Amino acid sequence: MAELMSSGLELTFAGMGIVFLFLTMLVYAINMMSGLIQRYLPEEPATSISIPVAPKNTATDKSYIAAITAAVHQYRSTH
Amino acid sequence: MAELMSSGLELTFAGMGIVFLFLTMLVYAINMMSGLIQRYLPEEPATSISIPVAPKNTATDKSYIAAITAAVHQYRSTH
Amino acid sequence: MAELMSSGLELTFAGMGIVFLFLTMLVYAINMMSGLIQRYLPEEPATSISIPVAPKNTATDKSYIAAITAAVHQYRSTH
Amino acid sequence: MENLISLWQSTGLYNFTIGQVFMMLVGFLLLYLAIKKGFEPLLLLPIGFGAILSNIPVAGIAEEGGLLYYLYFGIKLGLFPLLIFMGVGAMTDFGPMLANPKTLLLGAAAQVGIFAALLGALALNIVPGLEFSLKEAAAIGIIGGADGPTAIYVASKLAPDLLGAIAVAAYSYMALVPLIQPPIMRALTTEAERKIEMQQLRHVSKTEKIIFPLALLTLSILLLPSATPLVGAFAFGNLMNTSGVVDRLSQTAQNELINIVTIFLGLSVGSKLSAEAFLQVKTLGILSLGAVAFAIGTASGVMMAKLMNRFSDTPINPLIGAAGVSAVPMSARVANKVGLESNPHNFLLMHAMGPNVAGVIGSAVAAGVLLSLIK
Amino acid sequence: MENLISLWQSTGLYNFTIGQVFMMLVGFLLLYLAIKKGFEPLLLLPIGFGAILSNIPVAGIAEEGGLLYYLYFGIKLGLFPLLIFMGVGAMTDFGPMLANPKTLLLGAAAQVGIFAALLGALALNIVPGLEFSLKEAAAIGIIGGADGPTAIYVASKLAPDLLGAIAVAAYSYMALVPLIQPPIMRALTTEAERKIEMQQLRHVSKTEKIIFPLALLTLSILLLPSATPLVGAFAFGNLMNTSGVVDRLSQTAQNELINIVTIFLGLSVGSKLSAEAFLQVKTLGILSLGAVAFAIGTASGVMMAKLMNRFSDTPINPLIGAAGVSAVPMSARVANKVGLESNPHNFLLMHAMGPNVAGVIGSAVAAGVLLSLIK
Amino acid sequence: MENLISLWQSTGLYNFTIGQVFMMLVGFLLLYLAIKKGFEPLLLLPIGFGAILSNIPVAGIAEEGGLLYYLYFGIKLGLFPLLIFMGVGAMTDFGPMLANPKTLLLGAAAQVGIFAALLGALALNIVPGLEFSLKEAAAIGIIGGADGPTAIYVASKLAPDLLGAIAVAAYSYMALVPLIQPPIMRALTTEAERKIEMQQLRHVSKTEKIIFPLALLTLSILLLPSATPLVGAFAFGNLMNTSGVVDRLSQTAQNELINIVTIFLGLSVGSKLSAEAFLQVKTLGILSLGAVAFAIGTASGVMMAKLMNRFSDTPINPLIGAAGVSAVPMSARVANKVGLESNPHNFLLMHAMGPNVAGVIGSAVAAGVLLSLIK
Ligand code: NA
Ligand code: NA
Ligand code: NA
Repeated sequence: MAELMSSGLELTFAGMGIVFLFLTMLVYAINMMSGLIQRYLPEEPATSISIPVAPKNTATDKSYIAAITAAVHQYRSTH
Repeated sequence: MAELMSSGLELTFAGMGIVFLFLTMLVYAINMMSGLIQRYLPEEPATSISIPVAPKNTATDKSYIAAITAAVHQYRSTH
Repeated sequence: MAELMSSGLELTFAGMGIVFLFLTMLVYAINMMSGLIQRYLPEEPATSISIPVAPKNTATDKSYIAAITAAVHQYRSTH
Repeated sequence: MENLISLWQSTGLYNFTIGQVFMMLVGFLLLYLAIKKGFEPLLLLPIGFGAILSNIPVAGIAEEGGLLYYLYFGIKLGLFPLLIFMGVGAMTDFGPMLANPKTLLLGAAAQVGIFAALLGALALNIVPGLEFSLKEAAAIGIIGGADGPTAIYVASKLAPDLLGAIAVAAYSYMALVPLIQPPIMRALTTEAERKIEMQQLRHVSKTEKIIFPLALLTLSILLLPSATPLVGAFAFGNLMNTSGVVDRLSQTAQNELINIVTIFLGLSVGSKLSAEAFLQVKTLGILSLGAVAFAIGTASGVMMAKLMNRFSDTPINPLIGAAGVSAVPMSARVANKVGLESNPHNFLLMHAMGPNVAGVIGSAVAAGVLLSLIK
Repeated sequence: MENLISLWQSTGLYNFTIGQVFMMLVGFLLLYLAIKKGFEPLLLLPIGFGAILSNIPVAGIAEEGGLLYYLYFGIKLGLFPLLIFMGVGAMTDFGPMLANPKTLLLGAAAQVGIFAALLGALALNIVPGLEFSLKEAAAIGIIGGADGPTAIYVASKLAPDLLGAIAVAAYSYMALVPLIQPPIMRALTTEAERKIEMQQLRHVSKTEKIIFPLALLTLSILLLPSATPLVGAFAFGNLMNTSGVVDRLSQTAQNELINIVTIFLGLSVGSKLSAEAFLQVKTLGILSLGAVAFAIGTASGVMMAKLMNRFSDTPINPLIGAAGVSAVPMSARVANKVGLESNPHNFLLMHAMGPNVAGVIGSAVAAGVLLSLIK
Repeated sequence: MENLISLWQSTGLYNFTIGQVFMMLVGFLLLYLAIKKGFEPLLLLPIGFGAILSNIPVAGIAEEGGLLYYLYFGIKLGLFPLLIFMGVGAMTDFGPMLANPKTLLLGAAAQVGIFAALLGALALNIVPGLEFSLKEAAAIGIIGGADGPTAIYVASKLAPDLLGAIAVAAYSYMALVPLIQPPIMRALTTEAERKIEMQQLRHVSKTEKIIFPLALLTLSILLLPSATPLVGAFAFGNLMNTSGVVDRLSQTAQNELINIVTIFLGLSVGSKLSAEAFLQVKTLGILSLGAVAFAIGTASGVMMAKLMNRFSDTPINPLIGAAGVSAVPMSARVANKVGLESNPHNFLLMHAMGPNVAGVIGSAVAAGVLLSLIK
């Protein structure tokens, strides 16, 4: 019982220690990340962003739909 | 063969007996249930019902969306 | 090594042979199919097609929805 | 050259057995019925395709290592039929039945078809070369339940070898309900009976619809636990819908989940349409008995309605008795249609929905009895 | 006659044990709470139904051959909680947290509840008849993480026998957050503190939101690999969403996939509510310790916010500390509501979302420590 | 203290091997390419993330007990690639190909890339330290099929150890098609050839589109049963769509089901990017051979079109030959784009869709030959 409690206490200190260590480091990581991004990769003000929402050159199986839809549309409009 | 048929007939009597017993009891259960509900839990006439369609205090992981959408909306509207 | 290469070459000839054989036969099959269909199962010109898009007499579990929706609608409209 | 011979020896042309060819033609026939005739396409299209795939020589698509072999575990373990039943439960509105509970008895009467077919199967043991065990006879009888998932669930437990034929028979006859039922309905009723108008159904409250699936499950637990896998899945789906508090789950159960399972279930059922299992005299027996079961179930439902009419103070149109076989919602539509022929202002659809969903419960109960008494 | 006796001996009425009856009542109670009280219905409705189904005598729905037996593999192998975490990740917006990163510390402080419950469980070993191993104590403690998938994941690894009780406690207390938290929050803060208005949050760019889940995962890899199954699933879901290049996958992860898994997970958790496992003094201990954990977690979060207020140049309303327990998004809403009572123009919701999602990370980290140190 | 040491010994920092670090960087690179460059993000994002997760020390996410270990069974048993193929089949419109069937030959010619890479792999056995068996060479060759699911299916059967590298190569080169193909296309054609306008495509009836998948499957059954798992899944998906009678199944196959499987497939492929398997000279060989395969396939398609032009009475623009490699629909778009450079009124997109989908059939047939002849 006493041994169990001491294991529990050790676990508690280790656990809360790691939790605080981890989240504190995360705070620093975020601050660093945000700083770097705001300096080197700023969002363009009015217009859109540097990372394309619509990928420019995807050729995935699943973009079949889009392409085929477009193509079929064009094809049908000529019939 | 004869034995098989007699098993089959037994099964048929037992089966149809249970089916009728079960559904007859269900008729009584429904009548009782509907009677009790109409007496003690009547639907409020014009307005809505006693059981909330939209749960009042759910905190589920999956209502993330709703809350976050709302929050983000408010947050964005200030930027 | 030499044996492996010769296996590879055999495989290549067999493979490209089958690929061309298969697709050539498919060309003929398509031409035959299209010819037969255009002759014996022509699409009706202006109106729709010979194969019903909406099945006429399905009784599937999953058409529950449609039927019940319709039924409920009718039922509610009388209440 | 060796390669060419080896290739030739691996073609379908070289390896076909006559049985495989025949079963593929059965598969193509099912596709034709599904696509061109609109027979239960949601099930018969995947079943037909599965039949073709599983009879391809060499490829082994239904053997260990193949797609259909693994998908079939979903039936073997009983998962697919129960998940479909859950989705069907979420789609079902018990309102009309709750508004007129005595129509439940019509759903009971129509189950006579199940036991008639069961006895018929046993009687066929007279025919030399035909041998049906009690388990097999029960699995065949359940075709008369006119409910796909129930039939597949029972067949997977009692007679997995007959699963393919039973499922095909069940879905085919469900699709044929508009042809099978009307002559029987007309033969057993008078013009006056078919003209009977029924009282308008009362409004059923949301609370009643929430309590009902729980009451149904409770009764099943008390009386017939062996029916609770089926009844429980159905009641769970229904409660997700009527409770109104888990709409996103209910929607998924009714749509994407049931669709995915339907694709897998159909293909897996098709994988049981192998030549060895299907090309037997038994199959002819199964197909005939299935037709008998539907016909007798229909007749029993109609006769029960006529009987009830004698004792009931509110009139019952006996046509709605035919809807007791289930085959939801087709047989309810048939009742409506035949009724309109006699009385163009008499809409029976909602009245027939009561016995219709009662028939689903009735066949689940009958399934429970069979699973419980036959070891 | 024999059949009738055999049927009677197969009824639920004949076979019930008192424990099964009691557990079914627990199941019905959960359904009542889910449907009528709106307590976490997405989980408690399937859990309650699963509890009923798994306690049906004879039917064996949670035993080999039954539906729930097979569904439970999804928990046993750890798949379901991780897939839910992935979907939750895809739904989560880290924007408010990134705009004010120091609120992460509130999410750290609130994890004290986990370890308080762990120590409490060990202390309860004094009570004769109660015995909690270290593993069990840890699994109980994680209730204080106020995060369903994390609790189920940890319990399935450390104490599968307690899984049912732990999951029920976790989701119940999450539903009760609006009752448990406000008195504690009011007791620990002054009216002036509750009136504190916080600075408007800065705009967070898309790039930051894309990098963050990767940074989070990297930190977890470096420091605490045992947390990476949870953190990784969460980060993957989040990245699918924020990257904007796989919208169709992100939508499916947030909707159909999480819905399907939620149904299966709930039913499987319910299958662990068997009489033998649940009807023990331990369960009372678990329920009490869960409440303690939520209360202490809430208090720690609030106190941490008060402490930070002393050292911070920008003001922090201590009410948002309570959101550090997670229970997303309920505890953030509670913080907002209690704040509005004191200052009707003070909307804390967005400010509370920071500690709220930080609490999810915090409890995943705590889970990683427990899984790593307890063998 | 002991705990602290034990914690330190359980960190990633303590346990990293250099290979794991390197493979994580590969994972991050794939994420970068997917998100920032838009390279096949639907596959490369999950693959990249899976690579990171499976190389985390201690966590064992790709080992027994971990998420990716279990997901990988979907590839091992061949389920995932076939389900994706089914969804792709449901998305594919064979109309343009049916309107101009001789373009099928372009889809045949482009498969030369597969066998060129196969021979190349065998030739690389000269290089000391590089050893490719016939099975491995075939699995590498299939990269030239430019079709993800086919490549993964074949690799999982013939060379599971190379699966990660092969899948990454296949999807990367598919994303790079707009860079790889145009110079080859320009080099092999004259300005006059690139200006060729093609006849307008005739209208294709619904009946033809329904019969075609069945005709394709039948031919495959007769000639090459070993290709029927792939061809059958594709034809089944296509028939669900064109038949028009199972729309809800077709929609689910094209959306939720393919999305769920894509997530799982991507993560599982990533789990094969372990340091031991990937960090080998072989991988460099695979990457080089993949590029060779794409280039030769493109060239063969173009040359075949030029050859056909000599004998055909209707003109064929040789640019559409390049679309025969598949990489649907990117290579058809590339053909269109290069064509527009020479003749701004010449829209080749629909004409290129014919060889494009023919290329999918062609590589499935080639896969069947390889699976059938290599034991
Ligand atoms: Na029935
Ligand atoms: Na937490
Ligand atoms: Na190809």
